[in-house]
Amino acid sequence: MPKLRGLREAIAEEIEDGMSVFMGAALESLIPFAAGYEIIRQRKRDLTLMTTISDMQFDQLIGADCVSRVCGAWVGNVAAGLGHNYRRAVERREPAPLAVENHSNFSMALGLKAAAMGVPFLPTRTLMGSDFREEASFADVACPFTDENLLAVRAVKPDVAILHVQRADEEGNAHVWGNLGVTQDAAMAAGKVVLTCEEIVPHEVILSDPNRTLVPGFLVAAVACVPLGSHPSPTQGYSRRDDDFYFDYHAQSRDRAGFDEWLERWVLGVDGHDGYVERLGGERVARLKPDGDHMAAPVSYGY
Amino acid sequence: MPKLRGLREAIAEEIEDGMSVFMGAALESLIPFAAGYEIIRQRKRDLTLMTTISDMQFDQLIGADCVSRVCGAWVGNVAAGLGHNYRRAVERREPAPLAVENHSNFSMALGLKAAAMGVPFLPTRTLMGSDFREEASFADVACPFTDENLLAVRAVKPDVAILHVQRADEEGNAHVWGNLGVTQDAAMAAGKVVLTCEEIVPHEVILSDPNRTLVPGFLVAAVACVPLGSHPSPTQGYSRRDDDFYFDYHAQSRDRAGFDEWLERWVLGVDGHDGYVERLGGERVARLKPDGDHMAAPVSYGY
Amino acid sequence: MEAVEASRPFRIATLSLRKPMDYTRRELMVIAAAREIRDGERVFVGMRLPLLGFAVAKELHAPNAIGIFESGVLRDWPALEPIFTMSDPPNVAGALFCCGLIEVMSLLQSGRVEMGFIGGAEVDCHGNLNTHWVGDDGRRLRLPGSGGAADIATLAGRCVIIMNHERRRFVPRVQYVTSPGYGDGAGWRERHGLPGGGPSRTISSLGIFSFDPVTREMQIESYHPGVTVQEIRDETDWPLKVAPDVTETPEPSRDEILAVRKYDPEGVWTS
Amino acid sequence: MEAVEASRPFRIATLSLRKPMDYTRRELMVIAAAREIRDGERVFVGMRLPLLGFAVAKELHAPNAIGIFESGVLRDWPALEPIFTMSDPPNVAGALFCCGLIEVMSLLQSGRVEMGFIGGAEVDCHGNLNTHWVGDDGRRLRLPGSGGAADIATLAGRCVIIMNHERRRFVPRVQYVTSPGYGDGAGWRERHGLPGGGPSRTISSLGIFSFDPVTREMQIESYHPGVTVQEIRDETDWPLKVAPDVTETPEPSRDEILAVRKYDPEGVWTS
Repeated sequence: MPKLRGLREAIAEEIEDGMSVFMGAALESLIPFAAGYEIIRQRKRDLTLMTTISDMQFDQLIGADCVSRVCGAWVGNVAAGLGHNYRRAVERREPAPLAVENHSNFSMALGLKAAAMGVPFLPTRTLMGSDFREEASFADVACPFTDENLLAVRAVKPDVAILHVQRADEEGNAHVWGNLGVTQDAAMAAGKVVLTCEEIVPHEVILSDPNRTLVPGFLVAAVACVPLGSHPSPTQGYSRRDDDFYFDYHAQSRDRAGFDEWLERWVLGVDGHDGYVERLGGERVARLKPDGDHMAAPVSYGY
Repeated sequence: MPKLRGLREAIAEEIEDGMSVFMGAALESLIPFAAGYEIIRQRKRDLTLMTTISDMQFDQLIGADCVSRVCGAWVGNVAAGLGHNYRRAVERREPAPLAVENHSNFSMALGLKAAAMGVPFLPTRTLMGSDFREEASFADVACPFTDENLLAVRAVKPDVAILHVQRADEEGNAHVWGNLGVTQDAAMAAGKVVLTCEEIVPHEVILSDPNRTLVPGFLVAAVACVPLGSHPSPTQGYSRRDDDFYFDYHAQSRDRAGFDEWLERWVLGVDGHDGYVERLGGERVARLKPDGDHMAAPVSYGY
Repeated sequence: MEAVEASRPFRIATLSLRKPMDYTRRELMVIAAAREIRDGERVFVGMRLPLLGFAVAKELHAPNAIGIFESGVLRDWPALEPIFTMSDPPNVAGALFCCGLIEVMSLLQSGRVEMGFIGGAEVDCHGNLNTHWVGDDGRRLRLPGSGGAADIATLAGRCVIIMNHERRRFVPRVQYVTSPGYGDGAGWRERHGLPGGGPSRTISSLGIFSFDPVTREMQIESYHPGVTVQEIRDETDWPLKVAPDVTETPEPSRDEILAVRKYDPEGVWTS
Repeated sequence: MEAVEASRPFRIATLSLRKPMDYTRRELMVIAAAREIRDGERVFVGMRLPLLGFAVAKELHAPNAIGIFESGVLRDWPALEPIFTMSDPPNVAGALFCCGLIEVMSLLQSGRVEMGFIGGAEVDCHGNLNTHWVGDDGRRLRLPGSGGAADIATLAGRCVIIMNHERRRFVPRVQYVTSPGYGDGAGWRERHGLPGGGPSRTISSLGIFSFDPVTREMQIESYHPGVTVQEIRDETDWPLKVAPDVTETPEPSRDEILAVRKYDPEGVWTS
């Protein structure tokens, strides 16, 4: 099967009910919203969502009843605050009960790093004295050299990591820049990677700057060209944050009926990502374009 | 004290007898040879040299009697094989006895990473069954989740890491590209960093591409502009490997007298790095320049 | 990450200018935050008010301070435009160093971050913070969680807490410890092996608070101009002590006010 | 990293073309190395002969193989010019992925590197390698050490050993285990918790060797054209067994020889 596929096919073929899916690796940018919307359209069920900071994407997937479990450091709306669907699921089991495993950003990153490195745990000094230090992901471990008591963080191995990136080639070799968070750790920890990207570029573009390759293609199962695929979150060099979208979602999702309307308008009632972009409208899309370029100083790999 | 200094001042003021010094972080490129020569000229003594792969730099420093201890994965001549001074020191205590602590590349990298992360050890599956697994840097540790037996690698914290980089600003913020090895880990593990660089660039050049910043200036105690400062090892985009220099050194250092002659010719008998480059001669220096550029594809941080 | 619910600030720009102040409470909080940043320090500046505080400090007394963001961004200059989150493109373009979360947290864990600003839905008398859940009339209210706040609280050289002062938020004991302060008091951090120094101050909308060096209990260090000690106590759900040398929070200087307005000309965050 | 002392190859280009071969032993070794690389595999190709083997495999039967270098370089195409070390600029320009040593070793440790080539000053009957020190007439001779070889030997899916065949190098038991093979035989790797599969083959200048699946002892799988089993045994310091189906190493094809010469036109490494 070729790696380069449409978003619909990529999600249909790579995401299965019951999987653990890592998203939100860059924390508050490059959130793979388009992939999340497609998961909702395809009514995937019983997913375990994993993240550092989920942005409002997890709130949407929880409200759409795709999720049975969340494992992460922060679930809400990064521009507007609380996530109403998340609250309803945890507090009132609406639309379904939701299991939650609490991490901090650092402990989640260490869990991914452990999996990426192929070890079952990594030691840390964080979270000592926090109440969620009692979660099953954490245990005591003594340093064999100094006898200090440290916290062991259990390896976190998602079945799949979904990442939005700036550019990739047809084999899934990806250049990513700007804000990175745990992008590379998530890619290396996961069983496989599904990429969405702003641009598909020739292989030679990737080879021209191998330090910019954050995800090598051999970790990638599928890559889909989805310009504006992180909307409403930003992609450095390609699109700005759409603040209004965050506040509108926050206001509309305050009750279930409002959320259902929102979902119909932006996800279920549009024809895939193209329909979503069409609904945004040309003027709004134009406003999201960066004000000009901000070029990296040239670099030569001359030999 | 300003960070931007001459190489002579930087070594005089930042390197003290008895210190532990990490060099050779990129394994076989960007070796800070010029800094090593200056350490020899200033007759620093009793150093502990740390490395992954030392290139022939350690052999030179050992022969010049600057070193009492070596901690690393590989000490030799990367182009020509064995290091004669290293052998003489270990086998015959010439010019002085030399203590050796054996690592593998991975275990040394993990030791640095532990220090960089601020933990006293990191667990690994490597080196099980190797004879140097018995070194004091290694111990058993059980995973508190899986009960698996793993190897704990003790944190490695050099007093100073000396790195050669492509470009830095006057505050020591450094762009590095190409082959990296453990460059960033060494910078973050060390008590302080001394940089030599091919070019001093304006601060704005660094800020134009923050993902290319491998070492932030606040870790750096001194930066010296030393073009060709990695000679005879290569610096991507700036200079090629000088193969002949490696083979000539290997041949000449076969006995002490030959090494002493070599040292006089290339280190003690020249007026600092400028004298060294002068002795190389314009034609040889010209041959080391890359055959043209090999430019990284453009990247915009537009917002 | 702030756990509290934010409103769209440019729509709720309700000015609260009261005589004799010619500045807002939020401006004063930003200025107080700026005063906590020392020159040359590396500081987790988080978002909103501390972010502005960082800009003010850079402009005035701490030109060499470096702002750190847990997503992997370090800046030696404020964001190029007002931003909502640390990952917004104007906070990344022109950054000093853009690495990964692990590298930033490694700097923190290895003791190279002097200070961090944190907040929460609840704070208690020992500076513990809660951003996981709170009880509300017998119902539990689920909050977003820690983000990186628990890491900063555990590991930073010192922490400065910044919060709106309301009685339901200033409680004797938080219902859940997300970001530990001094636990149950003297010696608690040491017993639990927390490397960082713990909270050095709390900046609220009513005053500034220090922690008694022996008991580690929060105490009023200064009340903002126009606020009384009694008002602060009324908005605090435990018998809040008063530092021996309690005083009024120093008025912002003209330079400080101008610096805030340079970076928040529309009053998005500070009106 | 090879631990053995290398000479300046372009000065000691002593040709050893013997009838009926129209290829050199070193060319055959490179071709044998290439045959060990399967399509799509990620392979530590180290330096010198295996590096050429990688180029030959890419050219012929393994177009999707990826070459890995412990300094942090991954390539899907051979170096742009002949090189002496993995970090040489022509091996970095045009790389697929240039990360750090930790990331490459993490791929290895997490089981994503199928194969690695390693060598040493000594190999023993169970495929253990020594690059730390050897005895030489009662004197110890200090060698450069492991580099990344011990990591590859411990962690790679399988290893292929490549060495010149000399009696002093093929010893019953290495004096120091740098890069473990099968230790003292059956079950040893499992008992010591080595995750990787261990050596699958040894390629020497005289033949190709497999490891008995039960005893894990090295045995002659094939002798190179023009070499006899007896010659191999004479150059081996233990009673080397012979695989039941021992045969002659298949002659290189014309395509294989042309591929070697495409990447080593001057015979720098293979004459």
